[in-house]
Amino acid sequence: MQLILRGISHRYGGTNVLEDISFAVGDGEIVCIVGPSGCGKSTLLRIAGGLERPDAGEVLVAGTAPDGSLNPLTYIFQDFALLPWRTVAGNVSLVLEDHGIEAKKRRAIIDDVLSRTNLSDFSHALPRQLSGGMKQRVAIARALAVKPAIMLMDEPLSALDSQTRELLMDDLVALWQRERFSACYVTHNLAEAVRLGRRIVVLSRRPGRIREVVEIDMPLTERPGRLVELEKLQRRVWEIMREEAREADREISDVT
Amino acid sequence: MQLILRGISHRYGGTNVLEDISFAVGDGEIVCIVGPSGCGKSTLLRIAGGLERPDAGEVLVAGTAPDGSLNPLTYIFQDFALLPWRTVAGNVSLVLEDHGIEAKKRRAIIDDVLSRTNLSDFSHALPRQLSGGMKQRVAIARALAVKPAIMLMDEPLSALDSQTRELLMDDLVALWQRERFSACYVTHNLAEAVRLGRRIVVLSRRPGRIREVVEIDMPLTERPGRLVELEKLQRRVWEIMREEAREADREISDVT
Amino acid sequence: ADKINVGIIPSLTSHSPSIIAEAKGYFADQDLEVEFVSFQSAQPMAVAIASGDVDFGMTAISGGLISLADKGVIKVIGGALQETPEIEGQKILVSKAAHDAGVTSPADLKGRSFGITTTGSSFHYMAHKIADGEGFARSEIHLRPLQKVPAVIAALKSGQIDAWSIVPNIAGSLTAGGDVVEIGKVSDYIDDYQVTTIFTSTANTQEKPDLVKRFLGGLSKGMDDYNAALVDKTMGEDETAEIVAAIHEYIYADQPLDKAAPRISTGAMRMSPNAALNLASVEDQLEWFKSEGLVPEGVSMEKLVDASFVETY
Amino acid sequence: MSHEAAAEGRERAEEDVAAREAARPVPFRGGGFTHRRLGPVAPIVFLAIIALWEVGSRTGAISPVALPAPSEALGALADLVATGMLWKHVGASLYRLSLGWALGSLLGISVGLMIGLFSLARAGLLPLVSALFPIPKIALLPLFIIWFGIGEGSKVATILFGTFFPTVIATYGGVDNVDRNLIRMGQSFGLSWLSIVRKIIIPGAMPAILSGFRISASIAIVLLVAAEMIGAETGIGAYILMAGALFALDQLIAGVALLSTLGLAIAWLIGRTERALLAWRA
Amino acid sequence: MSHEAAAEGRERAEEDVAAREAARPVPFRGGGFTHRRLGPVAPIVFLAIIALWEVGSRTGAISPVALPAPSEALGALADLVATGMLWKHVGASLYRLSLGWALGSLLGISVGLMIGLFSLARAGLLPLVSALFPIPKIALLPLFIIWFGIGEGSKVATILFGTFFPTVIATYGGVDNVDRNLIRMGQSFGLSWLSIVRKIIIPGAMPAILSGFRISASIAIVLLVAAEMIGAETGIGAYILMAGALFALDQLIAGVALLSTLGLAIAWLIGRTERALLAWRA
Ligand SMILES: Nc1ncnc2c1ncn2[C@@H]1O[C@H](COP(=O)(O)OP(=O)(O)OP(=O)(O)O)[C@@H](O)[C@H]1O
Ligand SMILES: Nc1ncnc2c1ncn2[C@@H]1O[C@H](COP(=O)(O)OP(=O)(O)OP(=O)(O)O)[C@@H](O)[C@H]1O
Ligand SMILES: [Mg+2]
Ligand SMILES: [Mg+2]
Repeated sequence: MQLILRGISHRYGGTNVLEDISFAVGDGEIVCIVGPSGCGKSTLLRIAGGLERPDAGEVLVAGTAPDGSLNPLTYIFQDFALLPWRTVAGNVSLVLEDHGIEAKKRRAIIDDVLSRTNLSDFSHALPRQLSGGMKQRVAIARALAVKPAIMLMDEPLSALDSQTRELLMDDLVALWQRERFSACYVTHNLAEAVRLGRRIVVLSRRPGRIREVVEIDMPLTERPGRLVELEKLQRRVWEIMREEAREADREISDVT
Repeated sequence: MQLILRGISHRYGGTNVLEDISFAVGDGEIVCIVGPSGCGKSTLLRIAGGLERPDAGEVLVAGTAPDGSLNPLTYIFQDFALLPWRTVAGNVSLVLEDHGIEAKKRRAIIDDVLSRTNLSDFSHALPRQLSGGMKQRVAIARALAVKPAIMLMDEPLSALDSQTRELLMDDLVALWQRERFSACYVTHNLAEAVRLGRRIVVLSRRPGRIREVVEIDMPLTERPGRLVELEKLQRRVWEIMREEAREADREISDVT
Repeated sequence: ADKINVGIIPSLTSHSPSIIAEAKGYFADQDLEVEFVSFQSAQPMAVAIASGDVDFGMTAISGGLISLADKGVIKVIGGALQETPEIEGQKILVSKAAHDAGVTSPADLKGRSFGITTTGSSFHYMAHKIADGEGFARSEIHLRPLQKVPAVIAALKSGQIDAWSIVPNIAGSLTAGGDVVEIGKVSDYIDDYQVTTIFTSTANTQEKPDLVKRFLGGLSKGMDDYNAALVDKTMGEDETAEIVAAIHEYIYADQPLDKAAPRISTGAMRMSPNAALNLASVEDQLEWFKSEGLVPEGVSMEKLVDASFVETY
Repeated sequence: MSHEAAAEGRERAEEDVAAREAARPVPFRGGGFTHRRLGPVAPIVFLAIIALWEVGSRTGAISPVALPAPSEALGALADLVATGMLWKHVGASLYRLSLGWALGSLLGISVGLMIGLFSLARAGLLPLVSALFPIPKIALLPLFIIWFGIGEGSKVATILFGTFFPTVIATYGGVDNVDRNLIRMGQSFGLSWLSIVRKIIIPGAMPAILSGFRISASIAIVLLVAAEMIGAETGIGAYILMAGALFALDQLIAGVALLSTLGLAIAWLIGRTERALLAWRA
Repeated sequence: MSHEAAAEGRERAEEDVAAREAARPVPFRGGGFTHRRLGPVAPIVFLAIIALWEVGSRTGAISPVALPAPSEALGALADLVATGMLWKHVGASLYRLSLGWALGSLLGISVGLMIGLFSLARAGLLPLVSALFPIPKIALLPLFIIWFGIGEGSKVATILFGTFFPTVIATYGGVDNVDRNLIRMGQSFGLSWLSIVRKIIIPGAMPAILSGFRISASIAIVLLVAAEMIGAETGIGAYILMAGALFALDQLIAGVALLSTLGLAIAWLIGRTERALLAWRA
């Protein structure tokens, strides 16, 4: 499935948050979004997921979701959004219950995603008994459970140690290999961005505009072997962001 | 000020979370703690800060706090813990109000820490109007406001983009240069760990034990120029964690 | 002047005499300064007298009153409303539905429901007296405690209870509406019924007998005026209107005078002259309370009544 | 630069659409569960109900014994205004109400906070509250007279007792619901116990306390009638009792309408307070 | 390996201490603001109060007109048991209570949810609730008789009305306080509206609803007396009213004690429910 954003602009009260953002996520493409804190990445993702209405512009999907996809456009929230009164398994179960899946199959799905996120031991724990990283993994498990066609991920690995992050990223890549979902991946980790992204959309400081789009024409599977090339790309993205910051600084010193 | 942990063990209900952890944070030292998700890093930090009583062991401080330190042992929470009913400035003000600082001086402190965390424009915003990274910066600003002698930081930069993280890390280093506070820094970013840590305590998987302590005898100021050496150290820590994970995997496959 | 508090119930015209006495200066003549205190029912008034917040009150003899007298805190000192043959007394009423179903005389009340305010109220007493008089068991008249007079009226009007007995002015306005039919008189079953009495705290009777006497003196004059103006109608029209206006200061005060005046003046029952007390009737009532187990066995007339202030018969 | 990029992005988007099957907009899923302020719905509802009622009364569908027409009640109200008694009644009631409610709320919040904060208070006081709350004030009227006299004391006390208990329960329920993480944060910054209570627990419990105020204020108004049973000559409750005693339904309804209006006014005030104090919620 | 490391760490720690000035333990700051379950504090409190009261009555410090001794009330209670009337009274009251409370709560939760969920319901119904809640049920007794008769109907209706309004307010207050982020999450996963309400909003509002139950249950018990004012021969309320009319204070207190016990029992039940349903809170 494809996701197309056209001329998205948005403001909260007096502040312009997004300005004329247009890009598309092709079938089975992962597009990474990077940009300074507070530039509107989460807002953009919320708009893309139909959770917020943009002031201008439109979001479209094209293509059909693969069989068995329960929620084509699925979100992983930056603040996890776990129900505090449900156990880990219950939180995953929540998103399956509306689809008339028989209990046994549902349990199988839950067991599967929990073991993939290394949470099997904690399926009966409540959110308040989990560490930060474990909460994030529950959020990921929940998203995986509905077999999304397009994933909207808001810094899904930020609270994880490098070890676990590596593991889950491998898992994500493997999953992508199998299911070829499309994804919009917000991250502030440039290494992650070049590791996963078919394209990297670099946003400018608030108001968020598209500063540049970096294309990476390298199959995901080949990337672990071609780290040096990736490193160069990462540095390029880093340079763009740096430049942006410098420009912004200039602006500020102009004003003051 | 120094912080000394001696033989800390802790369990929640049936699960052993920490086992016999002992280390010390010397005067003006930054000790980084790394370890897999859920291994007990946050728990250890809560115990170190006197917020939780360990089942065994003790936490000691030695030395005197420098002048003007309002809260010698200060915490930056992984989940930010902002009061939703106070503005950004109000959240910072909260921790100053108990110390009988006159209003003008208080405002000056608030303005200072907010500008250092790039939040001046948002001093009147409520937490719900902030992005994830901005919330984290408020939590940092709040901690800076009390001029801590020992900082207990639980993944303080995890929700920030690399750009902002770099900036705040520089700020932290500069601050440390000036004030020489001691710190216990939990992170899952090994680059951060080798950049800031005088020592890196690597914890094992749950139950968290000290797996190894890596010493880095290099002044903080020199580190940006000696990236290659740091890279090597980082790889070493990475190897330790990998080995730990492999061992754990072996254990698991032994059991199943 | 001595300050005294007098309890009144602003929905009952039977409290008029003290108001008249105050308006006409009869209390002032006795060197009394009167303050009226309103109550919604007799029970709290009795309690307030027991607690010393109020000095004098008027009420039917109820279980609560006897119970307080048994505790030695209040005493009945005189009579007020008195049924007399020549003046219309309390009526026995039935709902239209019950009347249509054949309840046309008090004898038919057997097996019917009868509204009362509370257990041990005067309505309870009258119901049993009717049963006694008609010769059927007291338990064959089904009592329905409804707490308040308006609640009984509502239940009677809507046919949810069959029968009730009440003073003539209320009975008159009910039968006028057509929902309710009169089937008899209470005086046929109770001789010389002492409907209400005047009472005060035991402390007053013992420590300030003079004050009690002066109050009764003033009140008797008010009662005489009331009888003259509204019962015997021997008073001049102007003076009567004046008295009605004075009463209206406290009774039915929330209605305009032209609406309230007829309600005040019609169906007034006689006040016992000089507040004389019918001991026989009081004793009959006390015996009935005892026989129903509503008050302790040990209550005697001496505990209930202090007969030293007024004539008794 | 950024403009170029945007233009490029847009071109690609168009291409994509043209090349493949027709694109459809992402359905908006984020709606609902928030509150828009609608226009004058409430007045319309009230007017409609009153109009229906009037029509019912006029046509005889509603028997005058069951309920008088609103116009009659209005007449009684007009009488009240004309005789100038309205202000006397309302004034007397408002005085008792505000005093009783303020004292009851103050005490209730204090005790509620104690129950919410101290295990000992919870163990000792909560059962006491549960045991005393269900005691009907009307049943105790005779005792109230003896305890508090027949002056303003017993009236204020009745309202005080009525508002005290629900406030206690709402307050401690709110305290229990405050996020424990925020309290830990306060402790970690060495905030004094009092500061934590004042700046973290009370604001956190505020939604529940205000919700409790809505309940306790209504109960206070209900209890006006019970309070004014004893020795009251003025007051809306006394007026209603009087009307009830005379079965003057028009006055009864007029008095009840006054209480309703009072209730609406207080609810409006609490609503304003909520909007002011709870603006931090979404 | 890890053992060595630990040992090493400990050594260093000892060194540090030895080398510099004396170390002192970090003060524990995380205490308080949670609830320990204490022993039998409540029974002790109750017994102490009753003992004091008994002593006060015996010594004459408390006048028998103001309050009878607990032993007398106990005597009245014993009479009730002996005559077998206790179960008749309690049974009749419990029936009215459970029916009225269950219906009132059910309706109240439904309307409260509607007000919490729909802007239109909020605009239209909330003012209506604010206007009707403060109407005193006792004042309307005569009308209740005409509307609902003098049978069980009017009794159940009185309790129903009394519990309905506080439940509405507690429920919608709870709905307002549910974290909007969780609702957005539910929407993003395409949960049906009903699922969101059932699985996110109702559990989120549950603390407030249960707190409301504590209030509404107590109010229901209070209203027993008002309900049984109308033509009731059995029931705790009727018993209390009769005792009040006869100024039989021992019976009055015995009846009130029965209501208190009922209140305690219901509070205990709600406490259990809370512990079961709200175990997810810290
Ligand atoms: N209140 C609690 N009750 C029960 N178990 C808890 C509680 N808090 C933490 N735990 C358990 O303790 C373990 C350690 O948690 P902790 O938060 O210290 O991990 P962490 O190392 O900080 O992980 P992360 O890097 O993911 O934040 C976890 O397995 C968690 O499930
Ligand atoms: N509900 C809201 N009301 C007002 N302003 C808001 C609201 N939500 C977000 N904002 C503002 O919009 C801007 C963008 O927020 P957003 O959460 O999209 O940033 P972000 O790019 O995701 O940042 P981060 O990387 O820190 O998560 C911020 O300046 C924030 O203050
Ligand atoms: Mg964000
Ligand atoms: Mg943690």
